[in-house]
This record gives sequence, C-alpha cells and structure tokens, in this order.
Amino acid sequence: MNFLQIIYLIASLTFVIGIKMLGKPESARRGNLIAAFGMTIAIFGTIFLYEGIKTSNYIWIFGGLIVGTVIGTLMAKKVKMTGMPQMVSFFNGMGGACAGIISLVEFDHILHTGPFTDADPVKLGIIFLGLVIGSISFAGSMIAFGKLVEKIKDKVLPLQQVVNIGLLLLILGIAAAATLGYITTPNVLFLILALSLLYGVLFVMPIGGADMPVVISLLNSFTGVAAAMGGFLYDNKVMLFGGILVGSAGTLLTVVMCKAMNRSLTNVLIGNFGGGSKDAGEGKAITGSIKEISKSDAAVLMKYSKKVVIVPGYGLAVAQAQHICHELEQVLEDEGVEVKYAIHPVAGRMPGHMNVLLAESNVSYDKLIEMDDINPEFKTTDVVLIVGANDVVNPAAKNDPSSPIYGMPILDVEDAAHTIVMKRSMKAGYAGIENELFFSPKNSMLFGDAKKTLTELVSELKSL
Amino acid sequence: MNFLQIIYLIASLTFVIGIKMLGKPESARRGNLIAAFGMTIAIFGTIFLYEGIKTSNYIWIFGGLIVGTVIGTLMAKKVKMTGMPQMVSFFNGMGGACAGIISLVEFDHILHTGPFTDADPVKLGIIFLGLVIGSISFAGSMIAFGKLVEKIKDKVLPLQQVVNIGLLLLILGIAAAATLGYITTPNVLFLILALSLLYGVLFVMPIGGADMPVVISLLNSFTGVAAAMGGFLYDNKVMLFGGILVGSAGTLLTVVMCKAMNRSLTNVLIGNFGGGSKDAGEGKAITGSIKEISKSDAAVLMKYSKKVVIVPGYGLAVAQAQHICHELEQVLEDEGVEVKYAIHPVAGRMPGHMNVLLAESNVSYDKLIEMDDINPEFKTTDVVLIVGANDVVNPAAKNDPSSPIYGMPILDVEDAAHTIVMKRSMKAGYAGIENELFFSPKNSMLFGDAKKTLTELVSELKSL
Amino acid sequence: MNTIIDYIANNQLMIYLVILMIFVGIELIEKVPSVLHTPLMSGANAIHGVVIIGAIIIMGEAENMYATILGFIAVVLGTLNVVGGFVVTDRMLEMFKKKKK
Amino acid sequence: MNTIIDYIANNQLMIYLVILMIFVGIELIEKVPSVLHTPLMSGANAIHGVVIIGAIIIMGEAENMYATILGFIAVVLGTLNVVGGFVVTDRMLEMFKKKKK
Amino acid sequence: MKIGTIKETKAGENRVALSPDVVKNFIKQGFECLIESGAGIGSNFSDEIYTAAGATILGSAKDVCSQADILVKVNAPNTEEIGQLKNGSSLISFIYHLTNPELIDQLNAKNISVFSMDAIPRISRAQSMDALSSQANLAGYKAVLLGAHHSARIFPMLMTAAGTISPSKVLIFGAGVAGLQAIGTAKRLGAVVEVTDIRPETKEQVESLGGKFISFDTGDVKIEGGYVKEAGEDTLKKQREILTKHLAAADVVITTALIPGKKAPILVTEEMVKVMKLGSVIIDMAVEQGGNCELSEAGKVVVKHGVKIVGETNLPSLLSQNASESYSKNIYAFLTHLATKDGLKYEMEEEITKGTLICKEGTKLK
Amino acid sequence: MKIGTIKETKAGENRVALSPDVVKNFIKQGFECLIESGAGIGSNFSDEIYTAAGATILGSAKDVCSQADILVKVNAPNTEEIGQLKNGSSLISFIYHLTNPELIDQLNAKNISVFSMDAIPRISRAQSMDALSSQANLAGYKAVLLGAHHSARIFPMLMTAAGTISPSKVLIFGAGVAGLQAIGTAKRLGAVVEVTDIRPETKEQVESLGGKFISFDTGDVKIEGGYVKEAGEDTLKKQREILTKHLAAADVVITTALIPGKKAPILVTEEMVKVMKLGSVIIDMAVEQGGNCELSEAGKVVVKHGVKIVGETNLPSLLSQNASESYSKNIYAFLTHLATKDGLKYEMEEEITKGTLICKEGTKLK
Ligand SMILES: NC(=O)c1ccc[n+]([C@@H]2O[C@H](COP(=O)([O-])OP(=O)(O)OC[C@H]3O[C@@H](n4cnc5c(N)ncnc54)[C@H](OP(=O)(O)O)[C@@H]3O)[C@@H](O)[C@H]2O)c1
Ligand SMILES: NC(=O)c1ccc[n+]([C@@H]2O[C@H](COP(=O)([O-])OP(=O)(O)OC[C@H]3O[C@@H](n4cnc5c(N)ncnc54)[C@H](OP(=O)(O)O)[C@@H]3O)[C@@H](O)[C@H]2O)c1
Ligand SMILES: NC(=O)c1ccc[n+]([C@@H]2O[C@H](COP(=O)([O-])OP(=O)(O)OC[C@H]3O[C@@H](n4cnc5c(N)ncnc54)[C@H](O)[C@@H]3O)[C@@H](O)[C@H]2O)c1
Ligand SMILES: NC(=O)c1ccc[n+]([C@@H]2O[C@H](COP(=O)([O-])OP(=O)(O)OC[C@H]3O[C@@H](n4cnc5c(N)ncnc54)[C@H](O)[C@@H]3O)[C@@H](O)[C@H]2O)c1
Repeated sequence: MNFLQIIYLIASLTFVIGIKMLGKPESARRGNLIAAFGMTIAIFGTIFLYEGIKTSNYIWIFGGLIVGTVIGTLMAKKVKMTGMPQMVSFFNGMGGACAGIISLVEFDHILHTGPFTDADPVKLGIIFLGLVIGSISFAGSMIAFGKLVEKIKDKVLPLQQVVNIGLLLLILGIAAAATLGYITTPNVLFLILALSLLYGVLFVMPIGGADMPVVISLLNSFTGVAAAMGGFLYDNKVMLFGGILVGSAGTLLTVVMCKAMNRSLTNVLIGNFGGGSKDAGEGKAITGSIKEISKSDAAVLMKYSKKVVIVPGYGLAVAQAQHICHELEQVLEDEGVEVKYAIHPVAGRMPGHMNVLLAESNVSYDKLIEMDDINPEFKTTDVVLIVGANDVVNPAAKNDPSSPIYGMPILDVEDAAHTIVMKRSMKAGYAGIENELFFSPKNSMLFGDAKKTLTELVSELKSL
Repeated sequence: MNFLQIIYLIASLTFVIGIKMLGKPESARRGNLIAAFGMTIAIFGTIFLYEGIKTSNYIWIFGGLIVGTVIGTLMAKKVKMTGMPQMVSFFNGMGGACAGIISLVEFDHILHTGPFTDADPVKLGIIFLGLVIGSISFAGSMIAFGKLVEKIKDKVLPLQQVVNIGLLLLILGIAAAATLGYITTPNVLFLILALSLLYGVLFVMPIGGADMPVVISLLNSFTGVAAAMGGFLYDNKVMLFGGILVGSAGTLLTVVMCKAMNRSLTNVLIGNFGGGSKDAGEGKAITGSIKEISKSDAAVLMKYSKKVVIVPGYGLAVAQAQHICHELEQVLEDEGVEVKYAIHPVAGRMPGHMNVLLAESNVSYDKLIEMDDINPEFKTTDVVLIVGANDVVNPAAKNDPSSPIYGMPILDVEDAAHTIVMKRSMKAGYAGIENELFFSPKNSMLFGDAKKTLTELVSELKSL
Repeated sequence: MNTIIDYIANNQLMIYLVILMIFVGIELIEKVPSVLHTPLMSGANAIHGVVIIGAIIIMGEAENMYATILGFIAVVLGTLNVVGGFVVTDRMLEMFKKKKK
Repeated sequence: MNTIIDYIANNQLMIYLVILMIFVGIELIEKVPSVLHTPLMSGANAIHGVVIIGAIIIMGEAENMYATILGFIAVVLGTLNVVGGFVVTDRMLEMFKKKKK
Repeated sequence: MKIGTIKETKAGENRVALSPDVVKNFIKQGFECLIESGAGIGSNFSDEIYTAAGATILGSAKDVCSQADILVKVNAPNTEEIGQLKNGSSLISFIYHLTNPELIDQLNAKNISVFSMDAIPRISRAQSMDALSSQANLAGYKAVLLGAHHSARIFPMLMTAAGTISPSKVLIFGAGVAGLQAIGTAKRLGAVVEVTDIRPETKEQVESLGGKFISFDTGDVKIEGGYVKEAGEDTLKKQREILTKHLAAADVVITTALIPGKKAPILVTEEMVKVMKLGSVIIDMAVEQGGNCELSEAGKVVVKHGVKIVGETNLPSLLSQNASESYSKNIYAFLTHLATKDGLKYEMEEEITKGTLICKEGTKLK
Repeated sequence: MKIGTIKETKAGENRVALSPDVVKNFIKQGFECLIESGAGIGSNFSDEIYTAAGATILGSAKDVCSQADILVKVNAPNTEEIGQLKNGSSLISFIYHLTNPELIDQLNAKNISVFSMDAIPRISRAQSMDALSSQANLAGYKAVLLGAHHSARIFPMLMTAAGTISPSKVLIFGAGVAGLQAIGTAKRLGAVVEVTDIRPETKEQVESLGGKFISFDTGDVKIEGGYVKEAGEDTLKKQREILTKHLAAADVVITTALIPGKKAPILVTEEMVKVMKLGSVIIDMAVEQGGNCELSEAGKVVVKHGVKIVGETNLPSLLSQNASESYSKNIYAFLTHLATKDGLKYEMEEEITKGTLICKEGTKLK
C-alpha cells in the first residue's frame, strides 16, 4: 500500500512532466509516452497493490482492460487524421461516463450501509458532483462527436440560454438538497443522472460546428474535475492530481484556444451560434466557408515542411514587407526548409514589380522562379504562402470563362498540400473579382497587414 | 489559529504570484509589492494569532521589528544603484543568520527538556541542517559583500577545492553523528556553527568578483532552504512554502544567470577563479577590464531608453546585417524610442559605404546623421549601439598622438550614458589598434556576429 | 463561517496541493503554440483517464451484480479513455516526428 | 528501505507539496529576461525573509535570557532581510517605471 | 506558314521584331522564319545566332517581304516596304492607325491584313501581348538612367570624408507603366523620388515602390480602360501650381504623361523650367506626342534656362536587346493566339482580334 | 590671405577647385576668395552664387593669378597660367610631378611653392583631404552608369508578362575606392556583380558590398602604403586565364586597376575581348595611364570585335558638381591644416606637408 503511494507519486509527476513536454513540438511525443507510462504503472500498481481488490475479480478487471484496450487501439488507429477531434471527443465521453458510473456504484455502496441521508455529507456531495459532471461530460461529448461526424445538426431552442441555466441550477439544487438530507429517496440519483445527461445535450446542441474543439476542450476539463472527485472519494492522490491538473490545464487551454481563434469563451458558448463560416472582411458576399489559421499554426506548418513556396503579390509591395519576407525565408532555410519564390509575370502593378521589391531586400536571384518553371513544382510543395497576392492565384482564370481574368495564366498553387493566403480582408484584388481559392479546403487565411503578420510569423518561428 | 492558517495560505500565494510578476518588466514592481503585502500579513498574523506568543514579549518583538525596519529601510534607500548587489548580499546574510539563530534557540529548547540525544532525530536533523545552511549563507554572504565593496580580495588557497569539499563532508558527518546520537555533548552545536561559518568563508573566498551575483543568487537559495527548515520545525506552511519556493526558484535563477553569462555553474564555482576581466577574443593583450552584456539586458536597456543612436561600421557590412539593423530600429521606434544612425565619414571601406548599405535596407535618409551633427547629440543619448565599428569610435584618435589614427575626427560616443559595442571579438579594426572605449566603465561588449546578434536582439525586444 | 475556516485549516495541505496543482496546470499551458492545442487537449484527455483507477477499485471491490456489471463497464470505458487517448495523441504527434537540423 | 517508503507514504501530502513547490519555482523562473535576474534575486531574497516568522515565534515564546537575546537579534536580522529586501527590490525596479506606448 | 521580319528603317531604331529565342519557338510550332540579313544586329543578334535558331537568312528586305505570309515589324512599314509586300499577306507592327490614315490606305490597296500592336486591349489575358507595356517598362528604366547620365550629381546620398553629398531629387510625372518602373529604378539608385499623377489610385502604387506621392485635387479627370481619357485645363493648372515648388528642388524630372491618341498634356511650362536649378535635367518621355514640357524638342538634348531637356523619342531602342526580346515575345504570344497552322483565324467577336485588326483583306475596319 | 581659383582649361574638364560652400567657409575663417568669372559654370555654380557666398568675381584668369597668394586648381596649370602667377605664391592642385618634370621646373622658376593633391598620404587623419579617393569614388559610380548607358540590356532581373529579362553581369577589376563604389552602384541597379583584385584582403570588402569575389593565387604581389606596388607577369597571366570565362559571360566590364606612377597593368587583352559577347561594354577607368584593356583608346568609345570599349579619361568631370564640391572640401581641409592667417606653415617634418610639398619657394623637393 505504501509502495503504491510512491507509484502514485511517480505517476503524478509523469503527468505534470508529460503535459509540460506536450507543450513543445520537439518533445511533445515523448511527453505523451511518459504520461502513458505513468498511467500504466498507476493502473497495474492499483490492481496488484490496492488493498480490497479481490483476486476473484481480476478476471473482470483484466477482461475490461483488454476489451477497452483492443477497442480503443483499433478506433484510435483507424481514425483518419481529419477525424481526430471527434475521436478525442468520444474518448472524453467515455472518461466522463466512467466517472459517472463510479458515483453510481459508490452511491449504491452507501445505500448498502443504510439510508444515504446518514452518510457523510462531504462524501455524498462529492458523489453527486462526480455524477453530475461526469454525465454532462459524457452527454456533451457524445453530442459533440455527433456534430463532428455530421450526424447532428446545430439546433437552438427558443430561450436556449435561459433553459440551460435554469436546468443547471435545478440539478445543483437537487444535488444540494439530497446532500443535506432534504431529499430522502435514493431515486434522486437517477433524477440527477437524467437531468445531467439532458443538460449535457442541451449545452452542446446549439454550439456551432467550427467551435467544437473549444467545447471539447471544455468538456475535457470537466471530465478532469470529475476524475478529481473520484480522487477525493478514495483519497487517491493520483486521481486527484491527474484530475485537477487536467481540470486546470484544460480550462486554461480552452481559454487559450479561444484566444487563438480571436474569440472569447462566452462568445463561443453563448454568442455567435450557427454555421462555421465567418465573414472576415467587408468584401463581397461570400458563398463557401473559409478557414482561418493562427500565426503559430502557420509557423509550425512551415517549420515542419520540406518545401515552402512564397507567392508575393501587390500586397507585399503595399505593405513594404519585402525585408521581413526575406527574413522569413532565411529563418525557414535555417530550419532546413527549401524556400522559393514563385514570381507571376504580372504580380504587382508594374512589370517586374516583385523583382524590384525582392532584390531590394537582397533575395537571391536563384530563388526567384518564373511561373512556368514553378508551376510543375507545386505538386511537391508542402506549403504555399501567398503574401498579398490575389488575382495571380485565382483559379477563375482557368475555370470561369466569364471572368475578366479568364485566359490569364496563373500560379497553380492548388496543387500544393496546403496554401496560406495572407491579406488584410476578403476584398478583391486588381481585377475586382472573388477568389475561390480562399474557400478551398486546402487553403487557410491569415488575415492582417503583410508586414505585421510576417513579422509575427518570424517571431513565432524563432520561438518554436 | 485556524484563521492564521488561512492568512498563511494567502501569504504563500502572494509569494508565488509575486515571483511570477517579478519575471516581467511591466509587472515586476507590483509583484514585489504583492509579496511584501503577503509578508506583512504573515508577520502580523503570527504575532497576534500564533498560540504561544506571550504578550509580555510583544515589546521585544515590536522593538526588533522597528529596529530592523528603520535600519533596513535606511540602508536600502541610501545605497547607490551600483551598490545594489552588495546590499542584496548583506540582507541575504541577515536572513541566513536569523535562520541559524532559530536553530540555536530550538536546540536550547531541546536541552531544557533533557539530553538532546533523546529528542526526535528528524527534528534534530532539521535543526542542525538549518544551522549549517543558515551559517554558510551568513558567512558566505558577508564575504561576498566584502568583495563587492572591495574590502576583500579574491584569494585561492592551495588545494582549495579539496579542502572545501572535505570540510563540507566533515560538517555533515558531525551533524549526522549528533543526530543519530553518536555524539552526546551539546557543544557539538557550536562546533557545527564554527565549522559552517568557516566553510561559508572558504566557499566564497576564491570566487572572482565578477561572478559574485551568481554566488549571491546561490546563497540566496541556501537561505531559502534554511527558512524551509524552520517551516518543517514549526510545521509552518508559509515558512516552508516561501523557503522552498526561494530555494528552487533561486537555484534555477542561479543556473539561468550562469547561462546568460555563457558559463556553467561549476565553471563559476570551481574553474575560472581570479579577476573579473575576461579575454573574450584572440585579440591583443588587454590591459583594463571589459564588461559583457547579455542580449536581453541590452534589449531592456534600449527598450527603456528615450534615445538610441546606432553607429554602424565595417562589421555591419561584413555581416550583411543592414536589414535586421533596420528592423531593430523599427522595433525600437514602435516602442517610442527615438533612433538615429551616426554615420562616420570613413566608416566601412569605401566612401559612403554605410549609405549604400543602409539605403539598401530602406533606412530613411533623415535618420542618417553626419558626424558633426550627431556629436553634440550624444550627451542626450541613453544608449549608443555600435555595430561592427571600431576605429571610428576610438578615443585614441583624440588622446593618443602616437596612434596612427590620431587627428582623425571620431564619434564622441563616450558622451552617452551607455555604449554597447557589438563585434565578434576583441580584435582591432582597420587601423590595427586597440580601442580603449571597450574598457570604459560605461561600455559593455556584446560579442558575436552582427547579423546573428542583432537578430537575437530583435527577438528579445519583441518578447519583452 | 468558522466551520469553513476550520475546514480549510484542517485540510490545509490538501488545499495547498490543489491550489498548487491548478497553478502548475495553468503555468504549463501558457505560451503553447496553437498547433499543439489539439494534441495537448488530447493528451490531457488521456490523462484524466486516470479515473480508470476508480473503476478498477469499484470493480475490484465489487460484490454484487450491480457493482460488477457497472464496474466492468466502467473499466472498459475508462480503458477506452486511457488507451484511445494516448494512442490518438501519439498519432496526432506523428507530424512532429521529422526532426531536422 | 521500508522505513523510507513508509516515511514517504506517511508524509505524502508534504512531499507532493514540496515537489510541486519546486516545480512551481522552476516554472516561474524559466524565460525571465536577464535584466530582471538581479531584481528577481533580490525579491526572492526578501521572500525568504519569511524566516522572520520563526524568529517571532522563538521571541514570542522566549522565557530565558538566552532565548530572549537571541530571539531579539533574530527578529532584528529577519526584519532587516524582509524590509531591506523589499525596499531594495523596489528601488531596483524603479527603472521600469517609465512605461510607454 | 512563313513569318518574316526585316531590318527596321526608321532612324535610330535598333530593335527587331523577332529575337532568336522567339524564332526557335515559332519553328517548334511549325512556322518558318525569314530574317533579313543584319536585321538583328542593332539588338546584338547576329545572323549566325538566327541561323542557329533555325531561321532562314535572306539577303534583302524585298526577299523577306515578298515571301512572308506574315510580316512582323516594330514600326509601321514605309511606302517602299509596303510595295514589296506579298499581296494578301498579313502585317503585324505598331501602326498608330489614327495618326497614319494614308498608311492604312496603302496597305488596304495591297489587300494586307493589318494588326496593330499598339491596339492590344488592356485586358488580363492580353497582358503577354501588351507591347506598349513591355516597351514602356524599359523606357521607364532608361529614362532614369538618362537622367542620371545627364546630371552633374550622383543619385544616392553619400557621407564621406570629403563631406556629405545629398541625394538627388527625382520628380516623376505620371505613374503608369513607365513611371512606376522609373520610380523603382530611381529609388534603387538612391534618389529621393516624388511622383505625381492625376489618377488618384496610383498613390498606393507609388508608395508600394517607395516613392512619395504628391496629391492634388483631380476633379475633372476622365479615365477609360485604364487610360486617362481627358484631363481638364483646370486640373492641369492646379497641378502646375502645386508642382512648381517641387520642380525648384528637383535634380531630375521625368515626364511620362500620355493620353492615347491625343497630344500629350503640357505639364511643365517654360515658366516652370525657369524656377528649376542650374544643371537640372528633364527627361520628356512624351516628346514624340508633343512633349509634357513646353521646351522639349524631339530627338534633341537642349539646354534652356540652364536646364537640360532631353527629348529622346525612342527610349526602348536604347535598350534594343531587351526591348527586342520583349517585343518579340509579345508578338509570339499574339501570333500563337491568332494563328492556326493554316493561317490566321479571324474571330471577329474575340476581343483581342477585334481590338487589333485594323484592316482585313482590303477592308478598313477602323 | 587671398585664395583664388580660375576656370579649368583642360579639355573636357568641368570641375572647379572652389565650391560656393567652401568659399563661404574660407571667408568665415578670414580668407579672401577670388574667382574667375564663369569658373564654376561647368559645375552648375553661377557667378551669382559665388558672389552671394562672399567671393570676389574677377574678369579673367590673369586677374586671379596675379592677385592670389594661393592658387587652387583641379589640374596643373598650363604654361600660360604659370606665367600669370604671382611670384612666390603657392599652388595647390593635382600635379603628378613624376610624370610632369618640366612643369615643376617652370613653377620653380617663378618661386612657386607647390602642393600636390595627388600626393596626400593615405593616413587616417588625412582622409578628409584625400582628393584621389573622393574623385575615384565618384568615378566608380559614374563608370557603372556609363556601362549601363552603353549597354543594350538593363541591369536588373525583371519577370514580366513579356518574359523574363535576366540580370546583367558586371565584372569589376580592382576593388579599390572606385571599384568598391562601382560594386555598390551596380548591385543597387540590380546587376550580378563579380569582382577580382590582386590584394586578397579585398575579398571581404567586396563581399561586404554584396559582390562575388573571384580569387586566384596572388603570389608575387607587392603592396605598399595601401597601393599595389608591383604585380608580376605571372600573376597577371594567371588572372587573365581565370577571368576569360567570366569575361565571356559579362555584359559590362569595369577595370579600375592602377599602380601609382606606373603604366596601368593590362588585364584584358585583345584575345580576351574576342571571347566577349556581342554588344558587351568595357569601361576602362585606367585609360589615361595606358588602360587596363589593350584595345581601349583614351577619350573615345570604340567598338572592337563587337564590344564597346569606353575610354573616358575624366569620369569625375562628368559628375562635375559633386566632384567639385568634394574636391573643394578636400582643398579646404588641406588648407586649414596648412594655413595660418599669415601664410602657410611649412612643418617639414609633418607627414602631410612632407608628402605633398613638391617645391618650396624655388627649391624642388622631390
Ligand atoms: N504587373 C503588372 O504589370 C500589372 C500592371 C497593371 C495591373 N496588373 C494587375 O494586377 C494584378 C496583380 O495581381 P496580384 O495578385 O499581385 O495583386 P492583386 O490581385 O491586386 O491582389 C493584391 C492583394 O493584396 C492584398 N493587400 C493589399 N495590401 C496589403 C497589405 N498591406 N497587407 C497584406 N495584403 C495586402 C489585397 O487584399 P486585402 O485588401 O484584403 O488586403 C489584394 O487582394 C493582376 O490582376 C494584374 O493583371 C498588373
Ligand atoms: N570609408 C572609407 O573610405 C575607408 C577606406 C579605407 C579604409 N578605411 C578605414 O576603415 C576604418 C573604418 O572604421 P570602422 O569602425 O567602420 O571599421 P573598423 O575599425 O575596421 O572596425 C570594424 C569592426 O567590425 C568588426 N566586425 C567585422 N566583422 C564583423 C561581423 N561579422 N559581425 C560583427 N562585427 C564584425 C571587427 O571586429 P571583430 O573582428 O572583433 O568582429 C572590427 O573591429 C577606419 O579606420 C577608416 O580609416 C575607410
Ligand atoms: N493589362 C494590364 O493589366 C495593364 C498593363 C499595362 C498597363 N495597365 C494600366 O494602364 C494604365 C496606364 O498605363 P501606361 O503606363 O501605359 O500609362 P500612360 O503612358 O498612358 O500614362 C502614364 C501615366 O500618366 C498619367 N497622366 C496622364 N495625364 C497626367 C497629368 N496631367 N499629370 C500627371 N499624370 C498624368 C496617367 O494617369 C498614367 O498613369 C495603368 O492603369 C496601368 O496599370 C494595365
Ligand atoms: N586613408 C584611407 O583610409 C584610404 C583612403 C582611400 C583608399 N585607401 C586604400 O588605398 C588602397 C587603394 O585604393 P584606390 O581605389 O585608390 O586603388 P587604386 O586605384 O590604386 O587601384 C584599384 C585597385 O586595383 C587593384 N589592382 C591592381 N592591380 C590589379 C590587378 N592586376 N588585378 C586586379 N586588381 C588589381 C588594387 O589592388 C586596388 O584595389 C585601398 O587599400 C584603399 O582602402 C585608404
């Protein structure tokens, strides 16, 4: 038993260290493994060293472990990269359910010893709390999962917020009443369970699909708190530790994620319901949906690329961002990334505009590649960074005979694995037409003045 | 008493928050005040709420507090900015002494209840450890103080390291023996005290004056540990908390400080004894002593300046650092710092070399100031950043008739409050002569390739 | 009021611990590049799978059918959370495998 | 060996606490600009002046001359550490007063 | 099909309509190329290079004209050359048909289909054929160099042991293709560049090249198809007033303002020249259309009131090699747009054909 | 004391030894300045500007010469001018006394003290008087512009709708003052710049300006006082070999190699010119000392083997205004170093005086 405490201590440490390492790209993977190691010893330590575990139940325990491991591994391995968020949501829901079940069983234990109103109110409170939080987390995660696999649509009831808040207060009120002995029927447990599940559903239901990751992160920290309740219940340090850690880190992570999306948490939870598309500029009517990328994501994406092609356009000139663009190129090259510039013959506003600009910032002539030479290279390009260019990468020139630029040769940036368009808004360029590239699933927008944004991108890259 | 615990809890939190805020220039001052607030409530809480404090002793307590406060405030207020490190060292020593005295008194308490060998060995061990660490910290700090006010010279005994380690082992051996009851005379306490004081002296004695800040930081974390011993002794959470926090933070700070000086801790403690001057290059014999500055210090110095003048020289051209130099200028200007370039007529290797260079990087012509116009301005300049220039700022041109550059007009950078010279080594420039500016007390060297260093400087500035 | 103070005082260590943990959790997340947000969330998700320990305990201590069945389900779900969580995280982090320089 | 394990297990909370504190201490110092090293050191110096609490306790509990004298000295020294420490730190930080932008 | 070109006969013309590179491309497409011996020499293309590229060198212009199905030229042919053309063949060159009506009549008489390179519409997909742009671009560069050449001062600022040389001030009128390239070039050389234009949207473009824009109220300016259609006398007067003080400070002035098919607007009057500094230089790029400066004389460098006024009429020809290369690439893009292997396709509804085709087999279309 | 200057009589010389700014400074110092009417006109300094600066304008050179205590000039005076000089007065100008012994005799005959501006020692404190540097600097800039002027290609790379224009290659021989400024200027204009020099330490300097250095073994080169004293035939041969392939790729070649007091080394032989491209340009800055190119002719632009060889002998004069300003500042620094209000102080041990004083009151010192 004492030895188990030390195992728990070590496991707790691996969680902290693991999370810390997860915060840096180069150590993230090892961090995950370290935490997994800690978890493993905690689990087996508990099985073999925890007093009270009946060896007769080993079969169930190992059976459950094996079943869970097989299913979990299969699911996790099979899911496509794009399906990761729903997978996380699903597993999170499992954790929540697990926490809820613990509360159910513990409540049952209490009932076996007498009317639950005689029990320690603290313990009772913890059990109810664990049940409430675990159930919300479970139900919410499942709804989030459903939304992400697009089985469930966003739905806003009238007075949604009022209903939600009322329901939550109701649940907490019932739980408090039961804890303090004002309610005596043991069935109150199932009432709480049912209401909590309902709340979980209602909570997530109206939130937009694009905001799901934030919601999952929040539910994630809920589950953490639910796990911590288990820790209190059993006076189990590792559960407490792991749970609280995830609870606090998860909450901050949620806030940070909102920030990275330039929104506030309340905004995600209450305001801005509905579809995922976002009208970022005062430009023309936008039909498809665009995706924004944060500077740090863009930085990591480029840093871990083999080949990046920069497409400069008139916006680079307007922002006078040529020097910092050269700096970006150099930072990437220092990281071992191959960087080239794709120069469209009419980029800018005068023949050779980009040449004048880039030569000023000392970009080597070998790096400036003509359109005809770079076009076949896009297929092998990981990221194309389009800096203040628009018409010269507009596929309408190829696809839309009615477009004023139809017939103009363009840079085939769509052949690359990712494109990032850096401009201030969704406004059109010289030709005054919309650009469907912006709505391509491979494309992300990085809004802002080119000089400012590039400067920040360089900082991000350096701090990675 | 319970209320006191809450006070302690709050105080502990203020310490963490205080230290966190001390880590950022804009919040540092408030952080200090917050910690001071926590300390105040902890002190008065203890006085009024701690069970066992006799009101008859209030006079002594308040007397001591008043005496300490008056002396402490006076000393702290009177000391010159340049005398800060010795002041810190002095106060640190006081804390160490205080911790030592606590051990003395507690040991005395034990003696009053019977032979100390009967006492709880854990308690005994803690008392001895507190005494040892406190005394070392006290003696070491006093020596460090003496060195900083230049009353004490560096002195290395033969076999210094062996003697030191032997002495430390001896002290710990005696303390262990006494704890475990192998030594029975109470006088062992004084032996330990004496030996610890001696060790403190020997420990700091040989370390070079320039390395003192690192040593003080280390002694500081020692005192923290000594305070934590007090915490264990009285099961006093706030002492424990504050002590360990300072112990761990102080230790890391020591390491970080070494890193910032480009040295390792062992190097400071064992190697490289002797004078404070450092031979950073393969240049000619250096007579005076030079001072290095870290990039982040340089960054903060410039950021909090009103006016910075950049003196470019041939090294800027060699490093092709003109673009990043312009970037530095812009970052500083964004911070509200006035930035100008002082162009010496023969800087570089051809007439107008600096103009060609800086125009390439788009530095505005208005910022390029001729020597005759900028010279009177240096008096009102906070920082002059000399990038790869040497002869053009060499005072020998004015002072040393035998110098080959005697009679050449130079930039009077010495009139400014600070100068920072950025170059790769102590090597001479075109004229092949040494530059006494480098040894000026107002000057700091920032060694490294101009491009690389400026790039890092810009990153530092952005991250501040 | 007093009971609260007493409670706090009696569970001091626990409270210190909880506060410190929250502190550590926050401190760890500050300044994480946003590309790591999802893996981090996923990793944290796996870590709260530590709730499995509770499941193991109820399963291990189970004496009746109710507890056995629920316990078994809890173990399975908890394991799903842990194993799935860590494996998914690892897969997400594969993109950082390629290390250069 | 067993005694050590027992000791650890019995003082678990304390150990968690100490480890976490160390962790927090380290986490706080990472990435501090070096110009703040000296003020930070000075601020930390003031904080370990918390040893004054010990001094107050021995002083407060003092019954004999020995304890009284030593206690008094300890209080004075501790106060010096605390007050001097905070004031010096504050003075150092004056340079950051001027805030622009 | 045979594409031919001959040596340009216009005085001072060093360009040629087909570069060896483009010859190579045409031959790859299945055309035949006929080149008059020595036609490329002014652009540093020797007969040997052409032969190596696969062209047939013919001894005289007559040989080429009489054999070519399509004659490509830089300048419009003279009467003699028209006489030698194969009846019913096609001609592609700068024509400026509005100012040359009798030329059109002569060509019509010989049933020549005429495409005018100066009439390429300014639409996105025609950019690669836009010879006016390609030549104006080079002219903008050359104008700056000519300014620097004629100035007794250097462009960049230099701080030297012998004192500081202040940078030259370059003042550019018109931020079209030529003007923008001039800004870029003058900035490169280190000058302080000021620019004025009556199209307000050029402000951003000027600044994107690091130039300083001088704004003034441009109330009554009409713009059509990217070109200034008309600028009222009011605007011009206002402009002159504001610019006088900038002129007084300028070391080099470059004027590029053109209104297609009209006499160039007078931007710098004699009065304004008088305020300029001794030794300053004006490069009047519009001199052929009458000049933006009242005092400029086509084809001459004159000194008036101490100011050198350079009236070079054919700036691209001074960069003959690059100019010929660009022009032939424009021709190539244009011809591959128009031609099938059997002849030219006359899609009269297609914008480019419609814009450029002046006469079709004896019928005057414009 | 009266300082005077006259209009330069050497053909093609537009410079003048005193600029209005410097006149102002001299007058502030208590000197009197005499200027021949029209002396500054070639540098855009009118008589009015001089008058405004405080100078006395005199009608003829004779008037100035006969009154001035110190005559400052750019070029050495001719026989007629020497005849007009006041007996016992002083003369400051470029003299090149080694190549002009009879000039010295004439001056001695009139008891003139002669300071030669070409003999300013290259020491740090004399940098502000170093007229060779100040003029070479401007010459380096001008050489590039001349190269660009004579080339049929533009310097920068341009990627346009009409195809990509590749950048010009500029090859520079000699990275002295002129060579370095040429690198800077050619880089600015966007050319790809290659440089060669026999002093290996110039590699870093070349690179500091963004040029590419072509190294070769320079075993037997002797350097003295910053100048190349002698370069063996071996080195020159090796250099020629290595450079031939660079020459074949070059569009503009600028040669600046000088060895003081000797005939300039031949760096580009006729054989080497033959490998060069049609239409490429050589600017031979050493043409006055015999030229670095075998085929160059002083004062002329010749075309040989299809290569334009520009033999401009007086490049600074083409930038007369800046050149005069710099030269006069050199003169000013020199004179304030030498002069007291009562006359010149002849501290014969002082390095600058010692270096520059050719004759003192009738005695030839060198
Ligand atoms: N090269 C020539 O000779 C020439 C001459 C005349 C016309 N054109 C035409 O010009 C166009 C050139 O294409 P392009 O792609 O280079 O330019 P573009 O299509 O005009 O697009 C430029 C884009 O840059 C963005 N931008 C402007 N300022 C910015 C800033 N400070 N920071 C970040 N982004 C900024 C603008 O979007 P936001 O406003 O949303 O930021 C704009 O959509 C073609 O249509 C071509 O036909 C070319
Ligand atoms: N302007 C002209 O016309 C001309 C012509 C000829 C001679 N000169 C002479 O050249 C000198 C010019 O003075 P100056 O102050 O500009 O140059 P300098 O005295 O030659 O000093 C340049 C300094 O830059 C440092 N440096 C070189 N490469 C560097 C790099 N990559 N990163 C950082 N630092 C680097 C060198 O120190 P480290 O090696 O330690 O890095 C060197 O001490 C004067 O003596 C002048 O008389 C001028
Ligand atoms: N297809 C394309 O994308 C394409 C290609 C080339 C040019 N263009 C556009 O065509 C337009 C003109 O180009 P250009 O260089 O041939 O122009 P241009 O030679 O016709 O005129 C030069 C400039 O002079 C200006 N100007 C006229 N009168 C003036 C006055 N009184 N004062 C000052 N400035 C005056 C005009 O506004 C124009 O900017 C521009 O909008 C250019 O972007 C488009
Ligand atoms: N006081 C000063 O600080 C000062 C002022 C000006 C010049 N200088 C120094 O004087 C020196 C020469 O300056 P300059 O411009 O008047 O030089 P220069 O005109 O005498 O010669 C030009 C260059 O040609 C090179 N050269 C000679 N023979 C060559 C060959 N065969 N092949 C290639 N290159 C050859 C020389 O090395 C020199 O670099 C330089 O070291 C310069 O830095 C010093």
